Amino acid sequence: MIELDAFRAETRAWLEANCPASMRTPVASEEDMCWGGRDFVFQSQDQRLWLERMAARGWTAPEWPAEYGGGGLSHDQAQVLREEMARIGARPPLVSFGVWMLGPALLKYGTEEQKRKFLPPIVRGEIRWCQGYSEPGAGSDLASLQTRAEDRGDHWIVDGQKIWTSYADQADWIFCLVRTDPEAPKHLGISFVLFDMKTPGVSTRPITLISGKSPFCETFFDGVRVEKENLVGELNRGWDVAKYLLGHERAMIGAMGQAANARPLGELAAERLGRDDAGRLDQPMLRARLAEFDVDAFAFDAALEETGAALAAGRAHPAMASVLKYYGAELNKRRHELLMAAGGSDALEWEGARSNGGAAARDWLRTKANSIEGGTSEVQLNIIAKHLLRLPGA
Amino acid sequence: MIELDAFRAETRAWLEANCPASMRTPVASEEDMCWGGRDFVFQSQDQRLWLERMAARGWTAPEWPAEYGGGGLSHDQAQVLREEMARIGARPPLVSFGVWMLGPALLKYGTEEQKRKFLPPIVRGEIRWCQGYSEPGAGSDLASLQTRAEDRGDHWIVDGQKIWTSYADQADWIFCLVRTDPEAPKHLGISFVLFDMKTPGVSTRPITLISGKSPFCETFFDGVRVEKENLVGELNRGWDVAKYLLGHERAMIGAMGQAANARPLGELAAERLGRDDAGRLDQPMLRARLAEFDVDAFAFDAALEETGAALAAGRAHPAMASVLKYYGAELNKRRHELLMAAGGSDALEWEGARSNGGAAARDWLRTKANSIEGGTSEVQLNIIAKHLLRLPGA
Amino acid sequence: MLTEEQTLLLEAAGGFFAEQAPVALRRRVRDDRKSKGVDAGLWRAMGEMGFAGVLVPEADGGSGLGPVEAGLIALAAGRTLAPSPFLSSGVMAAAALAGGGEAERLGALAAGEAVIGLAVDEEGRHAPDRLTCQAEASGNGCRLTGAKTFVLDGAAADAFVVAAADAEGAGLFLVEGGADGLTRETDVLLDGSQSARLALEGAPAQRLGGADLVERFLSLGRACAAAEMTGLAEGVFALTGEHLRTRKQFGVEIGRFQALQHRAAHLFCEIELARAGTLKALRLLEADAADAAFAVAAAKAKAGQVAALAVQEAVQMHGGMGMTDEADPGLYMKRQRLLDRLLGDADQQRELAARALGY
Amino acid sequence: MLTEEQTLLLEAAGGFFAEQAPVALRRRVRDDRKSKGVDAGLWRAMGEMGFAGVLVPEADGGSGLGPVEAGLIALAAGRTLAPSPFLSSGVMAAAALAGGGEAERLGALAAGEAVIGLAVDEEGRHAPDRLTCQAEASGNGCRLTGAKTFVLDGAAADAFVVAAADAEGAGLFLVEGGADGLTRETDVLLDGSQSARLALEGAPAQRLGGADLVERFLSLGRACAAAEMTGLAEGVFALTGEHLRTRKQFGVEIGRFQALQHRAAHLFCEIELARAGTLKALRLLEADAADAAFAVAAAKAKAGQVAALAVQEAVQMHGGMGMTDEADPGLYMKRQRLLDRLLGDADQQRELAARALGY
Repeated sequence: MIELDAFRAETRAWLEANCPASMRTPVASEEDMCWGGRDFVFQSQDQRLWLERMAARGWTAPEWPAEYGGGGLSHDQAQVLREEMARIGARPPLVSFGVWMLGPALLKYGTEEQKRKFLPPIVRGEIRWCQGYSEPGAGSDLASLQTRAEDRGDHWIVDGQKIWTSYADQADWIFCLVRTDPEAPKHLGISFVLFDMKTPGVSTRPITLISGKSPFCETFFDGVRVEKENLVGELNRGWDVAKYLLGHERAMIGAMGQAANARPLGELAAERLGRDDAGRLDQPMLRARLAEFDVDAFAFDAALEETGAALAAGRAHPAMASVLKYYGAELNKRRHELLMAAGGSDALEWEGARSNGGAAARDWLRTKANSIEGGTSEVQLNIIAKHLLRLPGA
Repeated sequence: MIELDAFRAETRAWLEANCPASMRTPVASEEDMCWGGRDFVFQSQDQRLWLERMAARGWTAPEWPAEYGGGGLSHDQAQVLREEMARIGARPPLVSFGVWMLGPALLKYGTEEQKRKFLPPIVRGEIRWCQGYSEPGAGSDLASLQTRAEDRGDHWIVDGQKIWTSYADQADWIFCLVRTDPEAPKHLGISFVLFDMKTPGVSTRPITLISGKSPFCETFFDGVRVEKENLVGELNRGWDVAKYLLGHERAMIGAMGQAANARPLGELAAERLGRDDAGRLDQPMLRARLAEFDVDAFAFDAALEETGAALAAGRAHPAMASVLKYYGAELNKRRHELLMAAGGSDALEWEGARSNGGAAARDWLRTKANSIEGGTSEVQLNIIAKHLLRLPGA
Repeated sequence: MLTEEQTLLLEAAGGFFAEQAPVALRRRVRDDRKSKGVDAGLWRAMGEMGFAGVLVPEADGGSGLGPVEAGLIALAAGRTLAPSPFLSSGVMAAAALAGGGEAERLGALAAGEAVIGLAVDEEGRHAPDRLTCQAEASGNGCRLTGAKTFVLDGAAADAFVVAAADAEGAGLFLVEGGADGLTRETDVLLDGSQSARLALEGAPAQRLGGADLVERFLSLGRACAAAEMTGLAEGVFALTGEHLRTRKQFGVEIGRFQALQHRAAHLFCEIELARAGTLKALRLLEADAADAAFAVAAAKAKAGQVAALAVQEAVQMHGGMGMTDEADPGLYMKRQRLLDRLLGDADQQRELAARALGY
Repeated sequence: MLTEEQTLLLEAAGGFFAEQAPVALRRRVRDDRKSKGVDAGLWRAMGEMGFAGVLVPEADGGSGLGPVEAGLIALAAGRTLAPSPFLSSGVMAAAALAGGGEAERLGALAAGEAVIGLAVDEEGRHAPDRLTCQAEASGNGCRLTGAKTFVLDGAAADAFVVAAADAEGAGLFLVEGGADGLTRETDVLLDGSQSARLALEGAPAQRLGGADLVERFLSLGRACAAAEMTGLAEGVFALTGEHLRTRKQFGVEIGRFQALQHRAAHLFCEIELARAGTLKALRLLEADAADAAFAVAAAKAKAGQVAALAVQEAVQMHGGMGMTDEADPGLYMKRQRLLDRLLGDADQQRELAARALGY
């Protein structure tokens, strides 16, 4: 504990000295996020500086080994770092699928050479990654995927199509599931490969969502050359890598259920809709729904702390990630339903400065994907029924 | 309309003259109900008189043909009778599975002889019936029933066991599903037969419920002789009769969702738990749940009127009975959850005069069977998915 | 149950909207900002069918029908998200103007030529018992001062029905779109409709009626909004059912999964209840029954809750496709949100219901 | 996460109750009216294990542990519906007496020999901020006048902790079971426990503390009731899971039906949340944190809602058997109802939570 206190003091001092003031304000929109990558345009000098300073310490990936550019921190130290960053309201220096998803998969399944090649640029935010899993017509049924990799000796030729590839149009590289053995039964014969999005034959097309935004793309592969050295894990066992990685994605999406430092919904609602003489929110029925939500959000935050820590420490069943993903997604949807209710009719606006471009409505609509992306809520419930409840035939 | 008005005037006058004052008070407990039957002990002379007078007009079964002892009323006239009875708070003269369930099945599937033999005593409340459907281990899966009827020429010998036979220990006769062809696939080979509960080989054992009451029995058949003239419908097609009859049972249980002339829950709650300065129920969260309930109860009552009338007129899909059964059962459970909440800690009492023998708690527990008896809620949803939504494989 | 005439009307309206106003029309109106959020051609066609003037007396060129018929048209319109000013103009303005003396405008309404905006809310809130907009007598008419938000169909409107308080309490007033002292700013809303914010500074207005009229006008609007949401729920549920019956995953139609079957079956029941409750409220309104206020609040609360469930299940059961702009469930979701909010959302309706029941 | 010591305690308590107090014991106590609703042998055995005195200082013969440990014992007891006076006596009376000066009685509590009833509610309501029971100073002690209902473990109690108002506001008082001016009537409750109604007419009492103590006492009781409900949900869910895995219908285990799988999986998640929320509330209580009041209210609301769902699903999924007295789900359902009501039901806890959050 004494060591941890010392680490906290050092960290606090370092953050105070190195986190620019403009990086201590809340992230107001997606534009405020630093995604990194070859073509990334920094919003400000401070944004660039903050990334560089944090990356130099490996604190964009605090728990990764220092030899691969990570921070080499223990779980407890990383927790201290998070707490100290939260204390001063520091923005994340980097938002990265490389850090959240690919990195953990490489650390577990990658070769030494792959780790040395791919991890440090992720830590420094130099290469932006996207994920090629879903295919049109397959939805939750990943095992039926049809993107085909044909063996050409030292490389494959990949043909096919992916969908829901987040930010594929802005990503530098992709981690991608391809079918390397068309004869094998569904879950087998799939491999996990990496390739550059600038490879000839790769093209993308954004998908407009009901929120009016396009974070997702369709991605097309037409005779794309993929080197065999970029296979992660065993040939035809890409399913294992994918499953491991999905667990990480789930925990991340589940965490959306948690409203870090957010203002209580009841306060927001009371501000807009008024209070009665007793100081209570003036809409009793909305107030009751808010209280139900706050009770659930409290319990979910507690579960996230408890189970999140146990998952990270390998002391919880991996399927517990599905519990957090399922509940977190549903809770975040409820949060935005309530925000829309609390917002009155102004929240119905779709454009214009007054409503910040219809931000409330668009954010609300965006959350509807939470229970679909990263494995639908139905898939999570199936996993829970099978692996945690051991129900027959689940 | 003019005829109907005349009928209303006559009915009102007759009821005024013939319904004893003590039969115009609410039914406070099961003891106040008149079940009829060979061994029935009338609670009062008024109770007997009220049954006899109504039965004489056939108004215990208002819409049955007069030739079988019924009232011979049209649907609209029967509705007027119900309204006029409700107007003066008249108790039902007879509570009868014969009227609700067996009668309609006999009217549709019975022979002329069977109708003449069985219907008039039902109308007069002379014979009390019970229903032998479920078997231990079969639950919702009626088609797997195993009570066996062995062919002996002019009669069968029945062996087996039934469960959930309501009031079997007080019933005179039973309508019962038995397997007449053990070789046939599940739904086939079942027949619908009637026999006297005093036949040698019939015995019953009450089942105590979680409410502490025993309206149900296990019923045992050990070499029971059943005359073949008491087969209803075709041999081995008892399933059709049973399904038809279940529809009637469902509509009846569904109607429990409707609180005829009941005091608003909010008023009851406010009486016990108090009001705030604005006159609102002093527990805002309970108030919100009550309002949700009242909204649903309003819509359900409307659906019951609308769909109930259409079902009776044969202008609705028979599976609509499952909609009413499902929703009505769930709604009635909610009603009693709320009654328990409104009742404060007094509602936890289990004995004693103060709590009328723990009536609130026992009634609450009793309602938990609503979504199990007469086909579980899950079975109703399966039926809706299959017959009304035409979903594949449902 | 519906009368034979009502059944025929519902069928006619259903056929009309399916043909003349499929969901694609709302999409077009949404994407064409110059439409001002309504399709003028559709509105005129509704005039020709007698739908626009369903509540307008026959003497003024309308159909002279009642709340139930208005509700049936709203229900049919809801199924395909028809982009007409029916609720604002055909239902509520017609009710507000029913007091008489506006024969010409009623005729234009019935012809589907006039659009009248609905100015009730203030500061983003529906609180008609706490109006800050004030009316003062002035010559033959009066003058209004105050501000209004979320004025339904406010971009396309030629005139406005404005709720304001005068010495006698709440009242309804007619203000011309080009009146002096009236400033209008328009907002594009999430469903592609366009509302207005009005600033009134002594704008000339004509008084249409007092508290009784306000009450009737709000009840009729709420009941017809409930009907439109019921239709909307039916429409989006039909899409979902079709999707469940045809879309395959894991090698089988997803409608084979029992968990989805039970959710769909439950939703079916809920829609049955919403429809029955809405029809009952419309009938009680027509009969001017004592419990109509409770019934209308309950019906709108129920329809709002059920339609919300219907659109949420539609997007979820459509999976990723349900999240795309090119698929229809999202349009239903957006319109549902607006209709629920209109004239008080489900939470507010439940509050009204509880008060009506005396607790 | 639990510390190693806490994990061991939970395991020990789990093993103890599974062996010494299976559900059959509650059934026996229920059916034996002379038990007065508690099993004296179990309570003494809990004394020997150090459970009865978990909160009693070591100097007074207890284990000297804190809220988390008390909650873990309540949780384990909830799993099998153990019929002990742990909540009333081991948790709340121990907290009330913690002020000191009652070494002998604390020793008897820790030994599982004393039973102390919990007299907070009046007129069937939990409204501790509106106490009508009055305390007046009298000599060294004081005298209480008023009436109490739903006095937990009131039939078996040797003494009572009574909440009453004096000049300083709310306070806690100790009244001996045989005190002059005290009349006790007992009620058999639905879960087989036996409560009392007390009439106090100047009954002599000893003041234990004021508003601060009342607050701590209520919070601790609520948090441990939440823990017992969490354990109850776990216990009945285990029965349900076993039933789903083994019971066959339509030729297959009913746990194969996806609709039931999803409901069971959802319930599993809810129980995880209830447990995490309860543990967090207990920890915040232990740390005397500022947000402990909110956390305790939220935890009890959540545990109440989740346990209610767990017992309802248990009865429903057990089908007809679940409705019989000989099956266990019904016993869980009855006990759940009592625990939810105790010290304010989920509705009241949500109200407290909303107020704590300032809206």
